[in-house]
Amino acid sequence: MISQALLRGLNGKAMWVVALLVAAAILVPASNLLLPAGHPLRVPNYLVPLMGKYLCYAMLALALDLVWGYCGILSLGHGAFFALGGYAMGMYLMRQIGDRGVYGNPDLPDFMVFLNWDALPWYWQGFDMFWFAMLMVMVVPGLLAFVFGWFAFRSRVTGVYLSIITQAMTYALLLAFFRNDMGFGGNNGLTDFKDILGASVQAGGTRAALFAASALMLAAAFVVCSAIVNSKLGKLMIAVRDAESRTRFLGFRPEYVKLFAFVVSAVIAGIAGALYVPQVGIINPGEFAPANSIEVVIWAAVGGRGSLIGPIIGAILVNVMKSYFTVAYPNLWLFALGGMFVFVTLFMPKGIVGFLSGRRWPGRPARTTTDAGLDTAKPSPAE
Amino acid sequence: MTSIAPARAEDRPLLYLDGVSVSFDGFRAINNLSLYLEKGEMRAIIGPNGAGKTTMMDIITGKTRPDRGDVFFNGTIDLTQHDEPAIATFGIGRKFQKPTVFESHTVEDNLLLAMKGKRSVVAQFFHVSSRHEREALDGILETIRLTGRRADQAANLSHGQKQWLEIGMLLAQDPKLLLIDEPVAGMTDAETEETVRLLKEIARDHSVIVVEHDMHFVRELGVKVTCLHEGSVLSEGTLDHVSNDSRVIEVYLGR
Amino acid sequence: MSASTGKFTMATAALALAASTAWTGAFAQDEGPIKVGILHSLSGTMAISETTLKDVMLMLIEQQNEKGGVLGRQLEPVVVDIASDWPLAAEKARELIEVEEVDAVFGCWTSVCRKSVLPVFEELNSLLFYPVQYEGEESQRNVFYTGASPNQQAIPAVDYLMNEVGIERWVLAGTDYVYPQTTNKILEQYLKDAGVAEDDIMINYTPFGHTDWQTIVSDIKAFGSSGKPTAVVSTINGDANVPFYRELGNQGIDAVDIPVVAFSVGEEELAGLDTAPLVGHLAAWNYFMSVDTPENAEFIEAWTAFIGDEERVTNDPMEAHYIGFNMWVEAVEKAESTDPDAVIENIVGVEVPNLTGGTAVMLANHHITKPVLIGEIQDDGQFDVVWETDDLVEGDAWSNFLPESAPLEADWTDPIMCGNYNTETETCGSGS
Amino acid sequence: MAASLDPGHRLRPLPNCPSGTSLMIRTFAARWLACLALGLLFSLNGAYAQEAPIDPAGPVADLVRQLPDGSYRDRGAVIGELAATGDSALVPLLRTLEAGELFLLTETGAIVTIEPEGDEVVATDVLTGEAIGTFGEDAVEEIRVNNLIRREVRAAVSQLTLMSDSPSVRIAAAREMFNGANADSIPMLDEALAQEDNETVRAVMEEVRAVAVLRSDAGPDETAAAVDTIIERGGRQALGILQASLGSASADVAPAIEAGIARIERNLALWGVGQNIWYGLSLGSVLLLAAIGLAITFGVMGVINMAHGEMVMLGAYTTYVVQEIIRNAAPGLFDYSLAFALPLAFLVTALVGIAIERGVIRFLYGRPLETLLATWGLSLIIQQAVRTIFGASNREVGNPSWMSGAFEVGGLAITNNRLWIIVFSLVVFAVLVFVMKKTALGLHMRAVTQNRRMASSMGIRTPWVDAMTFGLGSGVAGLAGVALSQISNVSPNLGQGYIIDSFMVVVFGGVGNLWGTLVGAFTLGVFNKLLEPHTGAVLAKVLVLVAIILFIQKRPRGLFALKGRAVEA
Repeated sequence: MISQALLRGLNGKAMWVVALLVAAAILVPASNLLLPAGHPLRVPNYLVPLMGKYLCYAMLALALDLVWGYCGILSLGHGAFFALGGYAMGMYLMRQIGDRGVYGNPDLPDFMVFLNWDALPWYWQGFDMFWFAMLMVMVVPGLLAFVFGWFAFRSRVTGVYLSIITQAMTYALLLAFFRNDMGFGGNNGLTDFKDILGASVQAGGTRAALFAASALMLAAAFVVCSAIVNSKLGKLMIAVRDAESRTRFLGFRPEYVKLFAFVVSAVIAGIAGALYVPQVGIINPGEFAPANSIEVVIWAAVGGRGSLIGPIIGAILVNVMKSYFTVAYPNLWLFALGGMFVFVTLFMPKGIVGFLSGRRWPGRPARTTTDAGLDTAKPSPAE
Repeated sequence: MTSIAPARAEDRPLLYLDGVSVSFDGFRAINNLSLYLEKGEMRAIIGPNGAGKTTMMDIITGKTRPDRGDVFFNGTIDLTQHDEPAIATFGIGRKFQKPTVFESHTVEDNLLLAMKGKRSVVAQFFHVSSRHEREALDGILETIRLTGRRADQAANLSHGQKQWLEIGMLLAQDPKLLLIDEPVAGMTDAETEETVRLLKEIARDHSVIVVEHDMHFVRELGVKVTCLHEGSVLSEGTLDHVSNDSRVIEVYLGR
Repeated sequence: MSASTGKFTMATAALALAASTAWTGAFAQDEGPIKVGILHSLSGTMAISETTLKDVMLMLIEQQNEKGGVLGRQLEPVVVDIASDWPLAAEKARELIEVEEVDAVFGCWTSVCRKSVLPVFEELNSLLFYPVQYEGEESQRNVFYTGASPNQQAIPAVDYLMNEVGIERWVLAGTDYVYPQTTNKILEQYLKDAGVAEDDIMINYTPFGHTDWQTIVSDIKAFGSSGKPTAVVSTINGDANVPFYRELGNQGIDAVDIPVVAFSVGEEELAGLDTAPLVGHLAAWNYFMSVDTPENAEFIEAWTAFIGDEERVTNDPMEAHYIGFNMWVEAVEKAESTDPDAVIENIVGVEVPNLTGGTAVMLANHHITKPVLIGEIQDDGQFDVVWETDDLVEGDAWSNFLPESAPLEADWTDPIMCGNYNTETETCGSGS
Repeated sequence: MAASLDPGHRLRPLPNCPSGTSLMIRTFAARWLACLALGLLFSLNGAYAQEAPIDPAGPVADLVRQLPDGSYRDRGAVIGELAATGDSALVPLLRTLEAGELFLLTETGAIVTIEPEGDEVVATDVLTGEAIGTFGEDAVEEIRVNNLIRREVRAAVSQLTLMSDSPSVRIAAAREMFNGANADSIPMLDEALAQEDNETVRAVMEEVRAVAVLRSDAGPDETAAAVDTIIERGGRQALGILQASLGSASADVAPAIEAGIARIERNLALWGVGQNIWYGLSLGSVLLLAAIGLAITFGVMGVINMAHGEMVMLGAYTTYVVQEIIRNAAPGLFDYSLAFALPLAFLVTALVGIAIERGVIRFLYGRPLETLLATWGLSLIIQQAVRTIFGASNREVGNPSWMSGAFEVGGLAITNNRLWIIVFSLVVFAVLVFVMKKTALGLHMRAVTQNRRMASSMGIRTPWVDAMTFGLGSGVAGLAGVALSQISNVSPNLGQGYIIDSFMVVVFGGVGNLWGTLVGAFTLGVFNKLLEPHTGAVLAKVLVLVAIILFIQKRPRGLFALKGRAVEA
């Protein structure tokens, strides 16, 4: 039954994306590992984790789009789920260091040692086991999303109010994780990782494997999302986005629809974060910064929300530009980036995908469905 | 109007409002309103703006909680204790004053979403439309005269067609009671005629409450009429009886 | 969406690849210029402090090129913006080394930046010169710490207050991150060893960029009103200092009542506020702009000329880059190669003049020797040196006041060759 | 060169030493605050000339000559001895020393003050008061002072001025002694008290004497009396003194002292709460200022204006520019700098706002979300622009004298700048409410935001109103920037620090409701400050955020929600 439902996710265009990602998962590592250095077709070492990073961002943007593009929930705090997943993975990697820390302490990470912690806090227990850590990667963000959503959606917090409290959520987590007493390494976060599943995180092979994992996970996430949006549930999600109260009079409970999407999205974000950490080699509270979450929204918007491919394109494109500009024009790149956001919003309101697939807005009145998530931003009666 | 409430719950009519009152920050929208609707009956509700027509529907559908009074459905179900989705599943469908369909869905999907069936999230995810469903859907499309446009985006329908689509969605829900708010507002006469026929058709196997200003339309329906004013029943009976009621005339023509 | 978008995805992915590989284009041959990476935040929260360091590096490189470069080759700076985003810092470090093929990198300000790029330098075996005072507890083969370690800043400062000013009661106020946490741990231990009572020490942490200091300042005021002479040892992070000092000034705490000695407040920070109310508050550094030496005068002149602003100040981390850069040049000349291993081998023991009249030596633990100066803030935004150590203090990678790190030593020369050598077990504590 | 007016000046070229007028004003400010610190002692400056010069041969002179030698500690001791001589002629000399204007003429070892004359300096012997010729700058050497010296000097000065002619000086002197008084100071105090006729001064001296007695080995009765006096005085200092004395106190006074300590502590605790509320209000006023502009652009217009913080930042930079110009052009006007800055800041930011509205936002009405993206992009651009123009580092914005310093109301310490900012925020709020409710513009704004089509059909030029509304919101943000420049950093990141809090406040208060913003801001401020002492700053902020999240669950539309059917659906 599940498989049947998932197959629904593999319709025409989804096939393309999945095929492309699987191909990447095979070709990139292959060319990086097998081809000799300097070979024109070889993917240089530094590019492997970099592209892996882009794919993680793409996954995050995809997750956001599921709730925003399809349910009209504009989450300005999705970075929090990403970061939590990342921390769960980071904690596993820290435990893998074992007694190879600078103080040679078998259980305590270095930062705990020099801040005189005498024992491992309870919430660090179990993270030395991979399966447990991976479980937490999904459970922790999922649980937070569930609790948060349960209250928020049931008490019918909508529109900008919801957006702002999601921001409050990630901001609160940011401040909390900055505190050294929290036992997550404070501002420095978790870093200086050594092994993952016994393989050195710095080894080319591991990097290639991580890249492949990212590509495949993104493909999987894409299929899941595609399956959801192509099911009747997907139609219901859009209905909720466009006319929430109407669905109530049809006997649906939109709060549960939202909750479902929110939790699924959070879990995907968490997985993305978990894959992100070993590839960039650090997780620190900066990931909780509200600005990061806003950037994710922008990726999705640039690529084109309300489609599953849009956010992926957006995330990759914006980050490629960012990587490029920060080197090419270190003093000017913010102008370029900022300018791009303005340009896209003004001239490609449906994002790149929308622009290319030549779909127009349903004409004025401009309060278009895609903004339902924020309709109530205006206090004025929504007739 | 002061009819005595039946002693036993099961003797109550399909819809039973008794002494209902509600007010928004001081303003009494509904004032000691009592209204009974028998199974299979179609009732037209008229009344000037602000008479509380829409608020009454809000109360029946659970959108608004009354401050006082009883609201029972099917004799035993106390509607004041339930919220919109629950009430909808008991079998009360509602069409809004301003047609609210899912603009970015096709006509077909709109109906599909409304189609009677499990409402749980999981069920929606695994839902595969059955043959029976498809047949029902075709039937409804026929009834609301939209077969030709089943694949079009609802956003692109004409105002009247949206009205019909929404009625169609009600049918798909297959409720016991339909609440229909101003079905012919902004319709051409031709469309109005169609709608009258449509409603009569529906009324055969559903109970219906129609709120409408258009007296011509109400006359066409030819059913019992209740006139609301300032939140309570002003007059009830045949259209002629009501329209000859001095107070009604005073309310409509007076001041 | 039609299949066209499907194709489009491929297009973008391809574009992504292309764009990224495009940079690989430039690779340096031996006769080409020597590339030097500059890895600082030019935007985001840390830009305030780091932009200056980028500029000073550009100046130093320009000067070196005028002197004919290194090994007869010109130097070419490669500037990147890490935008106060630490994962990005790691990415950029990797790019500098692998793509731009720089021979040495000067950069980072925060500990988290250093921590995040450190594995990269280790893996790709390149060189990082880190110019900021930090919490210590680290020594890595590929990193050279040209800023002060706690024993080159915090402890002398406390000594001064205890012996020269007769302070008996201590407030350790800091921003809640690793540098203050560690420094305060060390100081707390140090003070207790010096016989200061538990309840004569007050420790307080605030978040980054904390702006509302009313409560804390009034707490300090209360704590200081016990009659015993009280001082504040501030490890408050650069940005939060302006509102902090303003609040001090406004609540009428002046340096005579409760002096504040800061480790993160230099000329650059003071340039951001009216220092009149702060006269007499202290800072401990290894360099002050006001130090009167020919080297310094020359440096300042060059700097103001380079930046084209008479009012621009110099500060300690700038000197650290000055020293680090010169040490690298020396080492390269000595090794007659820019190869990291050769440099690492030759740089230990290299001695270059610092700007305060002495010289700095690169020690075996990759830290350097520094004088420690205590300056009092003047109303022109400068510091007046009121005390300095008689001789140079050697940077200590592992503090002796933290139980776990007391036995550790760092020595990157034979035979030890270890960043965390345990003198008790006489083994290299594995790991780094 | 004017530089020698500068107390901290070293006779060595300072490359970045601000030259000319700009230095004058800094020095002026310095003097002004030095006055505060010295407790109005400058009123005595005139007396300098009339003072009988110190006998150059006498023992006092010898002490004076020891001033330059030895460690700070030794020299501190010397000052102590000087004070002990009770020779009030030393006062001006000591003050010159504290100001760092006392020099040693290296060749003769004479202690001199100097007046610059071209590259040279004219030295005046402080003992004789006679000019002793002109020397090269390097012939003299400043006598260094540090905090220890400053403290000693103050103690000494207070002792020596205890019998000055001016009561204000005597009070200041006595106050200065309060902490340091001990058995030795009793005779001096008695002497002073004997001839003191001014009651207020007497009272203060009595308190000081009480401290001295408490620390002496006086009899129990006398000590008990002293204790009472101190308890009567109250305050933290008294508390500290009593606690200190507790150790050495004899059994029969100890209980009294303990009781006193308890009483003072109770008192302080009470005031403490008040103080925290005050801090809360002050924090609230800052939040209000930061948020109020947003309450217009976001609350009223529904534009999610991510560039709001940058508007605040621009306001702050305008203040900086204004002050720079004043510093260089008309230093005398410095105290009025804010008066110039306010309208300018409003104008500048309002214009920028209008430009943004016309250039970008007007294309995005009804799509709040796009405004979020576009304004976010704009905020990046504005930040980087400012960074490019003014540089990334903080810029100095000074407090005008009337915004510096603090005063006490009972146990409350009220700092002037905070007070002014609270007042200012309320004024801005009041004006805004007036504009919205009473003016044509306000009427039009509300009309347009409630029903654009209807408004325009009634002949309101909606585009113009939009521009004006956004301009107003931005302008108000600019005003906030002026105020915030007085308490925090002026850097390109200034805005980022406030944007999130601003949104919290507006949403907490209820979007589209100015009063909500007012109440929201102060509620959050006070709540935060009441928590802070117990939880610490970080946790307090976290808890506030959590509280907001929970609150929104209870009231999904904020504190002052718009009611009725309208907001549904």
